[in-house]
Amino acid sequence: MVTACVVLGMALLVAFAGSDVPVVLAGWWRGAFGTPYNAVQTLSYATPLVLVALGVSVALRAGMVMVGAEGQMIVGAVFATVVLHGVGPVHSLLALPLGALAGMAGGGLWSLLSGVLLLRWRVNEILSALLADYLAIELLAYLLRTALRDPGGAATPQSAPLFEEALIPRLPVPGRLHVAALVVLGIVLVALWWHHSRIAFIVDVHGQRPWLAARLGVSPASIVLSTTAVSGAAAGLAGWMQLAGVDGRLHPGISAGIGFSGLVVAVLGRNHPVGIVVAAIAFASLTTGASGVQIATGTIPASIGTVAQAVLLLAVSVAVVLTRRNVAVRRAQRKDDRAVA
Amino acid sequence: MTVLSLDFWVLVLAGALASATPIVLAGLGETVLQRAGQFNLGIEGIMICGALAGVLGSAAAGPFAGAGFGVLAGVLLGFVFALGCLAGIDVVLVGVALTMLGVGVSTFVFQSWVPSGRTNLSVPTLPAMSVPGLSQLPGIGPLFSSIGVLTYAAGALAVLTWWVLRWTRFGLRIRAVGDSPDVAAVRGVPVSRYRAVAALIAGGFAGLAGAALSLSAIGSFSPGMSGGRGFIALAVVVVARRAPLGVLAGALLFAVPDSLGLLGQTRDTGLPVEALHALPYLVTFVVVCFESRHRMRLRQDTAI
Amino acid sequence: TPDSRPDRPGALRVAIVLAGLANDSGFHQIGADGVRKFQQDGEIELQIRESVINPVDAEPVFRQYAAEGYDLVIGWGFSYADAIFRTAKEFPDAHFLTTGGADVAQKATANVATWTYAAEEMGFLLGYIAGQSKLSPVAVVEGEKQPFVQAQWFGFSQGLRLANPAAAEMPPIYTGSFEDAEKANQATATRIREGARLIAANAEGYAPGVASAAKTAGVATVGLASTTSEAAREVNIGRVRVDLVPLMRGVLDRLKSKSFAGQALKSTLANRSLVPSDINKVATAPDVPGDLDSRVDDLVSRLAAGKLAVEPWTPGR
Amino acid sequence: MDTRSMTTSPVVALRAVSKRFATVQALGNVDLVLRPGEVHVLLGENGAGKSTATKILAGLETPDEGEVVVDGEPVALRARADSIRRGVGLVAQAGSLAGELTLVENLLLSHSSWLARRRAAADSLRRAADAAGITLELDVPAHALGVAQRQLGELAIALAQGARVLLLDEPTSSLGPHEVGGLFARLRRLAESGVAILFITHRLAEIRQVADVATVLSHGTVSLHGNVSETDDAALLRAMTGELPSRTPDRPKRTVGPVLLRLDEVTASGREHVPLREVSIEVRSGEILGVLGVAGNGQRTLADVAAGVLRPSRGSVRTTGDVAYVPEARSEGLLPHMPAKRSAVLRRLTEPRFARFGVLDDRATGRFAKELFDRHDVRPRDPEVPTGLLSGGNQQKLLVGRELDGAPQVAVLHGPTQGLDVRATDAVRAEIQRAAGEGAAVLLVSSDVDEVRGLADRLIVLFDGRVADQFDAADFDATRVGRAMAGLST
Ligand SMILES: Nc1ncnc2c1ncn2[C@@H]1O[C@H](COP(=O)(O)OP(=O)(O)OP(=O)(O)O)[C@@H](O)[C@H]1O
Ligand SMILES: Nc1ncnc2c1ncn2[C@@H]1O[C@H](COP(=O)(O)OP(=O)(O)OP(=O)(O)O)[C@@H](O)[C@H]1O
Ligand SMILES: [Mg+2]
Ligand SMILES: [Mg+2]
Repeated sequence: MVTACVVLGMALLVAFAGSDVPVVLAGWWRGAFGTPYNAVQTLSYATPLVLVALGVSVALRAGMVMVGAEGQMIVGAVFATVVLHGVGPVHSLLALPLGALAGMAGGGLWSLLSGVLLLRWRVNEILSALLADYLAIELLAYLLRTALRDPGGAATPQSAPLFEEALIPRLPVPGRLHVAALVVLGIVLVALWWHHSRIAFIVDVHGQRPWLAARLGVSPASIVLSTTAVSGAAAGLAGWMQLAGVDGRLHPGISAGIGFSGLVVAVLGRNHPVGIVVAAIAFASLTTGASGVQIATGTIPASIGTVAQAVLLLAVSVAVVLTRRNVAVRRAQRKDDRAVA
Repeated sequence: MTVLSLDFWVLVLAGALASATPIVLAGLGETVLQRAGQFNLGIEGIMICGALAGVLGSAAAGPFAGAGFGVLAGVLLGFVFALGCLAGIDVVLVGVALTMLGVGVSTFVFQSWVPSGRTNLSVPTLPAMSVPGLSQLPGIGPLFSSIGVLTYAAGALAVLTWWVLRWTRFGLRIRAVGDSPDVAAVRGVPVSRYRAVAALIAGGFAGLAGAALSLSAIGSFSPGMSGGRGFIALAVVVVARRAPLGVLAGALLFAVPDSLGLLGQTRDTGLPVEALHALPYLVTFVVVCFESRHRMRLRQDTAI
Repeated sequence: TPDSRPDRPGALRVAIVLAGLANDSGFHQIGADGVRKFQQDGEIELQIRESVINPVDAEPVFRQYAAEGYDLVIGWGFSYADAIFRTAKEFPDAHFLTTGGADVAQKATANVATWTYAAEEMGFLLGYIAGQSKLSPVAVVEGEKQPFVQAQWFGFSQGLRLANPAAAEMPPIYTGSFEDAEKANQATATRIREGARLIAANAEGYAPGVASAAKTAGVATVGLASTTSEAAREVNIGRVRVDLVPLMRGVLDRLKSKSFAGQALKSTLANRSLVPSDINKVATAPDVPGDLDSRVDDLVSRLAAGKLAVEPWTPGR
Repeated sequence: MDTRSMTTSPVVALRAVSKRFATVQALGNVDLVLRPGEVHVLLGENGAGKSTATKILAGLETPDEGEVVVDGEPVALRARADSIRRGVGLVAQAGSLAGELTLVENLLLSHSSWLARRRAAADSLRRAADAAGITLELDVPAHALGVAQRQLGELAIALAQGARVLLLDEPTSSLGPHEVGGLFARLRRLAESGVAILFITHRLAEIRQVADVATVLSHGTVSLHGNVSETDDAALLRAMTGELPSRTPDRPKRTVGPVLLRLDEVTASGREHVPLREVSIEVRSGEILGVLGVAGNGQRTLADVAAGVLRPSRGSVRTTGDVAYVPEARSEGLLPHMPAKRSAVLRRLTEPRFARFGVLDDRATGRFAKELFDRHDVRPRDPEVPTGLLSGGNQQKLLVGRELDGAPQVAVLHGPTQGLDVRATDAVRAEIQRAAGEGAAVLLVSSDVDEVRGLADRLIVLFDGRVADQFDAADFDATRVGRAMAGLST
């Protein structure tokens, strides 16, 4: 019923704007997957989302809602910029790992702010992470206006471009997918293992009944700190990837809402690595598809693109809910049949 | 006038009162919703729609009708929130979708109403009143000389919300639903209905908060005018530990340093402007840390 | 609607990508208005894409338009330059126009024209207009502290001093957001309570907040658009607008004559692409002279003749 | 008594009701008739379907087949509110107090007035409690109360609501004899005033004190129905289990070894209202220390501290070796939303057999759970059922089985037999004996005085968070214990 209502509302808005739904959907498809470039572009959008979401999901399983990925990405990118500018042009075999490590260190440290405060004084982690996000934004603005300012003199705040060797090489595909996407793929595989691992289950247990996990010899401190650090490092790594793989220099929009969307993707993918990959691609297609909608219809203003994104998000979520319900029912039926037999 | 002068602080506080108002309003609604066991990441989207509805309403029938329109727009989006949750979608997703929806719809309507080249609407704003007696006081008088009606309303609504949550069956039921839906169901509370009502209330409050933004002083709409206040309201509810009167305190805890960060730029503080902008977040952070620590000291034992 | 069928076959197809809304009365509207005129004349087929805030998001959009065979793709946002240059390399046959600071001027390539504006001059003229009102003290209320903004207010001080050496200037307040009208309102009200008689600001999203606070207190403003709000019409003396049309005229002509190559465009007072606009006679600024237009003309010609120079802003100042 | 059931017409009844959950036929063709003035006891093993029948009467579940009849009319109860409106009060087995609210506020949840008149509600609650011989703390949030106090509170609320039908699902499972006595007197009085009462218990002794009619469920069907006065325990037991349970084994001789659990001057404030104050105890290997006391005198905090779940603010706790813990609220030791096998494996999780290359081996945990379920008779034997959907007694069996399996050196057991049927109770008691026999130091906290007396070697009595008295089991003296529990001893 919700979908019906919302789709109706959406259709009304679109009709109001003078176009019709099939054209919009076709445009969305074309923008997101219609050409090899567009499809690659969607993947390239999805890459940092996957990374952030995987990190967030680790913390979510321990019972912590991580809204700090945005700030962690920023601090990760700042660390990477400082380190890379600091060492100057070196071989890419050195520059790439250095950047990645710096990003992870920055993100991890920033996330530990929330982790340590949660452990030490039980400061609500949602609150501390949200505040840390704002602090990171101001920190970035300050650095871009002062120490990290582009000496070339730009109209907007930005750092000098990274040296060539520090940039992540692109894959030989149309579109801007870089080599680090393969690293993310590797991380997905690791996450798949972790998702089913015993230690992940212990993290789940901690999320629900901390004393039971503690009795297995895994202290709350180690779980809280390690899961926050992992989620922060993932976000920081994503920050480096945006910096060295996409933007080429530090600027205020480096995190571009990815941290926030990463949380959405983690929830949409229900913490499962495969679910997260699918959800990330779906979420990325909301953005890339919007261009297609605009080109297809020509008349629809950007604001309707935003509305379309919201409606698609709701529709996808409802689809997820319905699929899960179906699966559960079918499983029960199968068991029933077995019981009868 | 230095940073230490009374006049300066009167200015800071006057600014804080005004900027705390929408945060208090949105925070109160969110408090009710969170007491019912849910939370809405979509306040931002509702607020911006409320701001636009407020302007359109005020243009049509005066500022008070505008405030009503804001509430109405909020209730409508609250309805979408309730529907989404009833359909079984995770609240995080519904909230995010609602933010997108609110931003998209309000921008679209605004662009249709005021296309390029047309002059933006200016509508009558809500009146401000002085507090009799207090406004005559020397020194701090100006602080009370002109306070917007919605600022008074925010204070009154905070008390009302507190009263409803504590002294009515409705409030107790909302709290029971949030505490444990299963248990509430056993006690005969229709859980979904109460959650839906809480979502409508939260929406209405957020819509009113939006109207407060556009109708308290400005009388015009601009698409980015909610400026992240929806998220601040969420944070304030956490700081307030979901207590309505705590929301008053939490909003001021944020708004005073916020106002100070703005006005501090007029004095020679030697601080970079970003540090001043970061002030409200920093102060909130520090206060919350101390408060949490204090709370932990009170209960000396720690569960493992 | 931002799109209409071309009146003439063979009209140029132009796409403009904005980092904000086309009706924001500010920077993005400048870009949109600059091409819309040619659309209305039937000279071009136009598509406007709004609110592409991040350069990361903009790049595929540029690319899409280039791939669709648009004759000119305009990236109208200050941080788009890198993305435009990258796209342009992939589409050597397509033509692009990018915006940026002083840095982009040197970077124009065979298929990328660049545009920037003399922020100091814009501020200078605005300051000159402000000074003509004889109002003092003057306070600046602004959004984010960014280089192009700082340059503008640096020029503003010079213009103000030139027109009214006695004018006192209060340090600017940066609210931290170009959108937040409420904070701008609060900052303006505060400045007025501290004695400011003239508020200088820009026609950005926050402008309605400035206008309403000024109107409530009966104080004049400068720098707002008259479309900002009705309140702005009642208090705003005038502003300096970028008129993109003359420059765009040249770009389109060269496109048609197939001589498009690496121009570095700059809107300046001298080339009449920075023009005084929205000049109002308002009650809050009674002393604005009736012959403001001719005084401005005079100023511009003195600048053009090199009799007067605006000191450029340097970062880190 | 006998004639009444003939003459009065039923208030509510189940007529040929069947209810099936995914794999379990919880009820099959069940008839259950509640008449005014009658206390109707519902018996059955764990998982027999008692709670399900109650929930259907209360409007919390809908029958697959058959109907609910109220005042002779078949009705469709779609929600709990429907049955509240018809005067059906419920004390649910899993507890139905909103933890954030006080008892008074919980009462007000289903009041007819939209205003929360706390004073009046508190008065009526206190009156109901006094009449039933219950003392309550009215002004603390329910989550600060122990399970026993919550049960009493729920009863008082149900009584204060003045329902004409009372459904009581194991209301006495964690209450001591004193509280039960007062309660039964009150129930009888209520019955005489015309209220129909359905009462579920596993304690056969309670039946004769209070009930008129008995229905026994076995695997979801009615296996016996009749007047209590006309049946004997053996018949009831046979109807429940199909056989007679073995007697509790006599206390075996055990060798007492070194101290494995020691609390020194421990002061701690847990979630309970009453903090623990300077408590010192020692439990040796092979020894069972029983803890008695009126519910809410620090037992829960003591158990939490001894098990290492709560860190004391002063004093020290020393344990040697593996600690088993059965917390008072069973769900705290389980993972309600996860498959039962996950809850089952929790204690052994780190053993190598449960993981391959670090991946949790779901088949191995399933096998393990199945064995555990076999050994401890957890029903259904389905390791995939979400833990929270097992019947209360089966959750308890799972928990106790998991904790006592594999020779723990220290065992802290808080109400280990609450909610268990006769057979399972015997099995658990034997299990406790066995653990102690194998050298465990057992701290047994229970409201069941007979249980503690039967199992423990030494006893302590807690009052107001302090040890009010302590003695050997051989010196057990009911008056002395009663005085200590009432805080009268010095
Ligand atoms: N109002 C109540 N009355 C009686 N028992 C209760 C009440 N509330 C909770 N309990 C019991 O206390 C135990 C813990 O309850 P609690 O609500 O803390 O669980 P929880 O940790 O929130 O579980 P979950 O994570 O599954 O929601 C459970 O065994 C439950 O049955
Ligand atoms: N919601 C449910 N989903 C699946 N199975 C359920 C559900 N509720 C109960 N069951 C199953 O139905 C059967 C009957 O459960 P019920 O709770 O009625 O037993 P009971 O007689 O109250 O047992 P106990 O004495 O242990 O409380 C059990 O096997 C239980 O696991
Ligand atoms: Mg719970
Ligand atoms: Mg039961």
